[in-house]
Amino acid sequence: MESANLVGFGAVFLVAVALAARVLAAGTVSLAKGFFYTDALSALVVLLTASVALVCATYSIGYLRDDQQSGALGDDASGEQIAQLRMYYTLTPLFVFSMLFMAVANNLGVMWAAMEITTLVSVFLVTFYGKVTSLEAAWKYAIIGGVGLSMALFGTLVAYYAGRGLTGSAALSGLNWSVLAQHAAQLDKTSMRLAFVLVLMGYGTKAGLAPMHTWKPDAYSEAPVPSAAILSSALLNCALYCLIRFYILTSRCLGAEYPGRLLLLFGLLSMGVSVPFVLVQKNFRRLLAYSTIDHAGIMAIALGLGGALGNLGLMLHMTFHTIAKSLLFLSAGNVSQHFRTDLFSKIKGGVMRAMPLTGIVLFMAMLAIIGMPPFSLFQSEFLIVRAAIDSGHIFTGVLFILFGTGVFAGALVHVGGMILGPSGDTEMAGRRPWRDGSLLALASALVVIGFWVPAPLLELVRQAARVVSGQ
Amino acid sequence: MTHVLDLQFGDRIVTLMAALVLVLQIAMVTQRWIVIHIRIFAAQSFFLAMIAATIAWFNHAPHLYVAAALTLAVKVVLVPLLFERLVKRMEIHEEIEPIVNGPLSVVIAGGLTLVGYVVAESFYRPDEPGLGHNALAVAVSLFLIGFFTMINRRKALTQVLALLSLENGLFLAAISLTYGMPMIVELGIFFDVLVAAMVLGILVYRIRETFESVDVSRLRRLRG
Amino acid sequence: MMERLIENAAQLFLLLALAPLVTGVIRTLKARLQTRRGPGILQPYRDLGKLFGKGMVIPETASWIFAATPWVVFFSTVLAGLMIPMVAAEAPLGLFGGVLAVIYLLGLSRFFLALSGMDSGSSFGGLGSSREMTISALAEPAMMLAIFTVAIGAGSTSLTEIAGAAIGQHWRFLAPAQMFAFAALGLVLIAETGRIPVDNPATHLELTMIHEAMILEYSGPYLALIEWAASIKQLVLMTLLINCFWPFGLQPTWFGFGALQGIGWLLAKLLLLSCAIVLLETVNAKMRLFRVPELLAVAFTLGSLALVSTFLF
Amino acid sequence: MIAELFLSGIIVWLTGAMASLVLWRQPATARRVGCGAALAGSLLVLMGSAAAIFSGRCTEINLPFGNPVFSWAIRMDPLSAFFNVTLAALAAAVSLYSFGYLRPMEGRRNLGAFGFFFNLLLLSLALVFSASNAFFFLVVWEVMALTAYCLISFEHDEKEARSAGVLFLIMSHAGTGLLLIAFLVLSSASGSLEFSSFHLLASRLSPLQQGSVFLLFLFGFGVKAGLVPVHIWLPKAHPVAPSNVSALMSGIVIKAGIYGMARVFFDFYGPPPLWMGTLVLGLGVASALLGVLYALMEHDLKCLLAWHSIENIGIILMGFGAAMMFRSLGYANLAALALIAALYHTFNHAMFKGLLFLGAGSVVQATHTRNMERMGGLVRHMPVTALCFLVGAVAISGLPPLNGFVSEWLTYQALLAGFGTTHSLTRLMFPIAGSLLALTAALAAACFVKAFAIPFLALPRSEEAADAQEVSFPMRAGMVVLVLGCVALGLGATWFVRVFDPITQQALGVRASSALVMARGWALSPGATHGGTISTAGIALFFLLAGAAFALPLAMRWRRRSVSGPAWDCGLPGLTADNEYTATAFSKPLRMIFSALYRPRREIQAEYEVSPYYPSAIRFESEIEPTFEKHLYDPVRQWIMAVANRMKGIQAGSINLYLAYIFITLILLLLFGVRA
Repeated sequence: MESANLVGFGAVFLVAVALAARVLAAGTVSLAKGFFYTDALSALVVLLTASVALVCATYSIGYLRDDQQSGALGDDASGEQIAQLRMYYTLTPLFVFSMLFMAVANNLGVMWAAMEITTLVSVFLVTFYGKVTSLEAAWKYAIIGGVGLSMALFGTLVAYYAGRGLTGSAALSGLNWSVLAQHAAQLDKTSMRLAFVLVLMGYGTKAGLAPMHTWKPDAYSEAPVPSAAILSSALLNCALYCLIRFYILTSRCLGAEYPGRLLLLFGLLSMGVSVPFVLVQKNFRRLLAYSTIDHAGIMAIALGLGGALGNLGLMLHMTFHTIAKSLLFLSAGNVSQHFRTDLFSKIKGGVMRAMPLTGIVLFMAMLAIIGMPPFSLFQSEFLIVRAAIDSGHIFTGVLFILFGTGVFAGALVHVGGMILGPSGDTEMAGRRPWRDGSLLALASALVVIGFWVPAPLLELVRQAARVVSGQ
Repeated sequence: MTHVLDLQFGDRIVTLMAALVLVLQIAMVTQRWIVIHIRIFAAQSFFLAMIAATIAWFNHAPHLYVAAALTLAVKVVLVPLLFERLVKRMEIHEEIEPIVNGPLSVVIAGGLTLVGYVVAESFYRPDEPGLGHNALAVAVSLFLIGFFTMINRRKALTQVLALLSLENGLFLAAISLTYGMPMIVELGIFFDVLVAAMVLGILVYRIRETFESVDVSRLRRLRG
Repeated sequence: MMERLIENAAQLFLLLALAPLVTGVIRTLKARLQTRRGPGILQPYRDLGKLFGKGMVIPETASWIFAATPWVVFFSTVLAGLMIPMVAAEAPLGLFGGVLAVIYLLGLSRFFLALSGMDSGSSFGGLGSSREMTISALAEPAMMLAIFTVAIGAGSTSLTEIAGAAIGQHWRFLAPAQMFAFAALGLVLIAETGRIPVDNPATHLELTMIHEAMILEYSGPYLALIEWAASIKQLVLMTLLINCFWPFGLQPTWFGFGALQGIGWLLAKLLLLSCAIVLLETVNAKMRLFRVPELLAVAFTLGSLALVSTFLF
Repeated sequence: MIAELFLSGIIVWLTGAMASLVLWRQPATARRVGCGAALAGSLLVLMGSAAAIFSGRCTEINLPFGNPVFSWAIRMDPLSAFFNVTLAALAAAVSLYSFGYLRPMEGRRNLGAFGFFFNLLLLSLALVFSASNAFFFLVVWEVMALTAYCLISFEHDEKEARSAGVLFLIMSHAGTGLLLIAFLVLSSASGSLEFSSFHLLASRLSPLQQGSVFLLFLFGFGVKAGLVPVHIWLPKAHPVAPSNVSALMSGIVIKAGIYGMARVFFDFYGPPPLWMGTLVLGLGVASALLGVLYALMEHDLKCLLAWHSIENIGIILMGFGAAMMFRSLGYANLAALALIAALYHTFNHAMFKGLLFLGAGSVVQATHTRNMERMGGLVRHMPVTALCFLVGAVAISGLPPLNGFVSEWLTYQALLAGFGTTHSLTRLMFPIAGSLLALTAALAAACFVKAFAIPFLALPRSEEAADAQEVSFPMRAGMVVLVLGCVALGLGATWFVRVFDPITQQALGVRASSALVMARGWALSPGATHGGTISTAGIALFFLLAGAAFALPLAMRWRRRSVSGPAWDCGLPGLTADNEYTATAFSKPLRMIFSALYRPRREIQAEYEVSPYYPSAIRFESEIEPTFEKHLYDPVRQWIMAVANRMKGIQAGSINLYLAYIFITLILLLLFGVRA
């Protein structure tokens, strides 16, 4: 199963790269009579998803083996373990597949359906360990996600209604992005207003924008680490992807003002909400979850600010955040597996001593995620704040900085306190090729990308930004 | 048999049934027995199917028959059966105490209906012929009331039911606004609803297993 | 160039010769005022001579700082002395520095004196150093304010300039600003030279002494150097005071008959100032150490009054 | 040529960092490589930037890395070059010192990592001083903070090292936030991030923007510089770092804040409104006075030095403030004088504070304690260290003829000249500031009498002090280099002021040095027509001649007549260390006089056996109140934490509640969001 997974994800990754190349060459790619439609934006999302999936697949091999030994998967005799593993290795590809499908689907309804499937699948990944808490987390995730997605569906539907004049209602193409995007200007204004609100709240729930964010800390802290990493980086991108699609429609129909203001509202709210929880957090995987909420807010703000700068910042941030956050989750996973706890109070410090590589990587990733140069997230956040101030949203910019500093302080105090210091009596960690390998790969990517973004990737990002700003 | 082709007539019928659906939804808000709750849901779904069929008949939108049939199959037969079995399996038919008491919740439901109309009002276009425009109002109200029921319930199963009734609202909106979505999308959506119902059912069952109850208000370990 | 050397030599001689005399005069006057006979005006010379003749005891615990200090103190005081106008308005070493340099050179000597006080390791030395540094630190702002007032009047910190600016106008010192500044500087002078009511140069009473406590371990030639430097410092500060505020009889140059006249004026003014000091010392008792800040606060207030009044009038 | 030297220095640092990181398994090699690279790089950068100053031109270099979205470019104008010279001069000495200082750490600490961060710190500093656009500046600025943090928390087994590091990084990041906003406001006005496009730009903004941008910059840079009231991290962070790092931190890292202010106040701003200069002058006075007053109460040698950094930053800011006021009043020459005073003091402080921290490092290494009360008598065992420390002490106390005196004298002259420049009440600021500067200097002298006498003189107060050994050769060499620096800057003042001509030319359009130098380079004058003069060289010459002519021969003669005996011990059986005056006792009078500020708390516990007249043991402890923490920072922090804790109720775990959030939001948006 392991090897099958690995090979599969490797293949998917290659396909994704090929797709990105095609898109860079051709601009847009569409297949199956326009059922599949890919522009730079979807190509970027696909690429990021595929790469995260590959790394996590590599990591999860070592991770699950460790779980097997430690008996976290139930006893081997009664075949529980093998059942668990089978479940994991079936669900994860399904999960990733539905995300990729979502990204390349042309039809907004199909996009929605794929999104729903990601939820249903990931619910089972959250219940993976079958603990009391994981069930609770799964329940909250399922219910809130379900509500959110039904709102999104409602929105999609209203959007369809808004476009009914232009296209045959029965025809499949009525919900096709490629069609709607062309006639965006003629869409029915009032319906689009309603549609955007519903969609924003719906996909915002998946993206974890406050106040729909409440399921996130629970799900992330209960899911197995690789799944949590995918959830927090790739799935976030996908949810934002859906939002962006509708944002484009709405802004072309109503002008950027209306959706922009709503997005800024939710974005600032999410950033603000995440601050106190980071400051007084006791559990480091929940802390990471709140940081993801924070970053969802940041990207929503970037989208809301719009403009060339804002959109470029958004796409760069999406890319950088995917790398840094998945690295952060994976290294944190090492820690929680080694120390058998997620609580700061249990880990007095000394991670750097007990597990040097993980400690350093975790510290790097944490610094990157809280926007410390030379790591690249600073660049995108710089762009976003610049976009805010250039477009006269001084207040937004100031709040952005303020909340950013709050998260910085909290994360630094907690995670720093966990990593540094004397290691006490915890035993040194052994060598873990699978996990260390994937960590090192991601970490080097994180460092390199801070100084040098490969030209094709940068070009892809720029084109994606252009898709959003609509030139 | 002329009036059978009369849009006016069709509109009346649709509106009437929509009203019935709404009433059932409010009834669900106050309902205290799970089994009956399920049955009400079934009935509601049945009327939805009927609405779909009517619209299909009067607007000559054949694919809505499919939608109607699917609704019948999934929401009137399959899901209720599934849930009733679940209820039997877990022998939970004891009363469920809502967070907001009955009368007040009915009042709230009424208020939400009002909101529904306020929202739908901006969509009302007398110039356009066609039926069930005020069905949108009902749809939004269904959605909101279903949502409210989810907040109001403590039992996992009833939350699921509320979620499904909320999706009924969506369905109503779909058929009345746009005479249904593109076929493939509809299929996808029905499939999703089915899967969602099953997933949630399984979750409810496992929660029952681990917590010895399905009281979600006890699921409060994860905080902060 | 040659003139410069002569000027310097002359003023150097004057400093070295005059300083003990001033001390002697003050002591005698004081004694007379207290109806004692007193040791006689020339006693300080005798003391110095005797001390230079004696051997000395170096504490075992002391380091080279102890040996270096007397020289640093002596030289920096003398250098400061060469930077002020005594007889001629032109300070012989005016080029090397103005009033700021004078203050900081005295600061240098104080710094090393305090170090040597701590060097021997006896608790008196530490006590003296601590008090000396505290008091001088508190005296500093008042002194600087007064100096600024004068310097602003002259538009320069060069003492030559200051004295030169004062020369023409004999009654300028009646201006309120000048008066306040004079009073402030006078108080500072008392604090700096360790006179009653701040310190008692005559006492070796353990708990009250300040300056004496610092040099308690010194003996023989080193003690002589320090004592001499102390009296030179006193002379320097007094001259600074009088020549900045009443430059009567300051000569344009050191040469010719005028010089004698200038010296005469200088002596007269010093005598006057000494009388004032003696009076002050006799009518006052020594203050407790923690009353001294109040005195210096008064000085500071006077200094700022001086400033404000240059601003007003 | 300039570019090549500078870049090669940068590259040497970079490779040194990487190499020592790779070699971390062989401590000795890592140490040699790390320090060697640091030294070589410093020398190269020193040459390059010195050449840049004298060329007076502006060198532009585009760095090869970076991505197309942002440009990573270097622009070295005289101001940058000056700060780079300061950096390189200090860094050379410190790296020389580190050869010896790090050796005992071999095997106990990861010297590879140390070399990595040490070189990176130097690298980022050099780039901070010469970044050509706001983005690159902020990046290297934060990298500098980050590496500094890693070096502060290098010995992260000690709790205080960790907490101090975190405090430093958080405060500096908050400061960076202010800078970010300020820079972006400028860039939105100019449409570009290039510093060259900001030239005189700030003065064209609306008064409100101008003022707020100014305040943002002032406090954003002030955090790094240790400006009161945002200084609280400094006395915590500098002492816990390894001493060679402390030397860099106090010597040059806080100067990054000064550089930023200089860049903003004299490049981005034209003649600023008067209140800005007044504010800077006032804050300078406050920093200087509070810095020295708190320094006096410290018994931890390195804390004491750290507080003095705040004091000296204050003195530098006085110069800046005066210069800004002169600018707004239209006196270019006086502005040049004040600016020269400030920058001169910047360089001086780098020299003597670096020297003092290196000295303190040697002492701490020899005695294994930072507490002065446990030292004493070190002058015998460590003569070289003692002499170096004494020179540093004299220099920082502003006593002639060393460099501290020169820059303070220039500051006095500037302040004195200020009185005549205006007729408004503000002119009283100048003499008041001057007199407070005098107070500061005098208190500093008092403080350094303590700081030298207690550790180095009299009897050792502990075993460690008693058998301390002189430090290794490289350490002594490093200190001696800085001693020479202090002396040269003191005696060569009239030569050194010429260095500032390109800077004042660039900032204020005047070349002041010709007016400042008098008497064929022997004397320095404030440039006014009959300002006073000063000749440190002359003073030094006088001391030399007099010493040679009288002191030496006479001392020889008297030595024959001198015997050595015990010091007066009041008749007690022999003088012991217990009889000595302690640091606490030394600063007691000031503690009582300024008790309104210190709020001292003292506690005396005595145990008696027979009668209350014969205590068998007495325990005395006295501490002063950290005013700013207690009244400014703690309340804010506690408030934030209280709010945060209350907000945890949001995530109370009830799914009904969570759904309610979404529901209410939805209703609100439907009612108010949708309907146009």
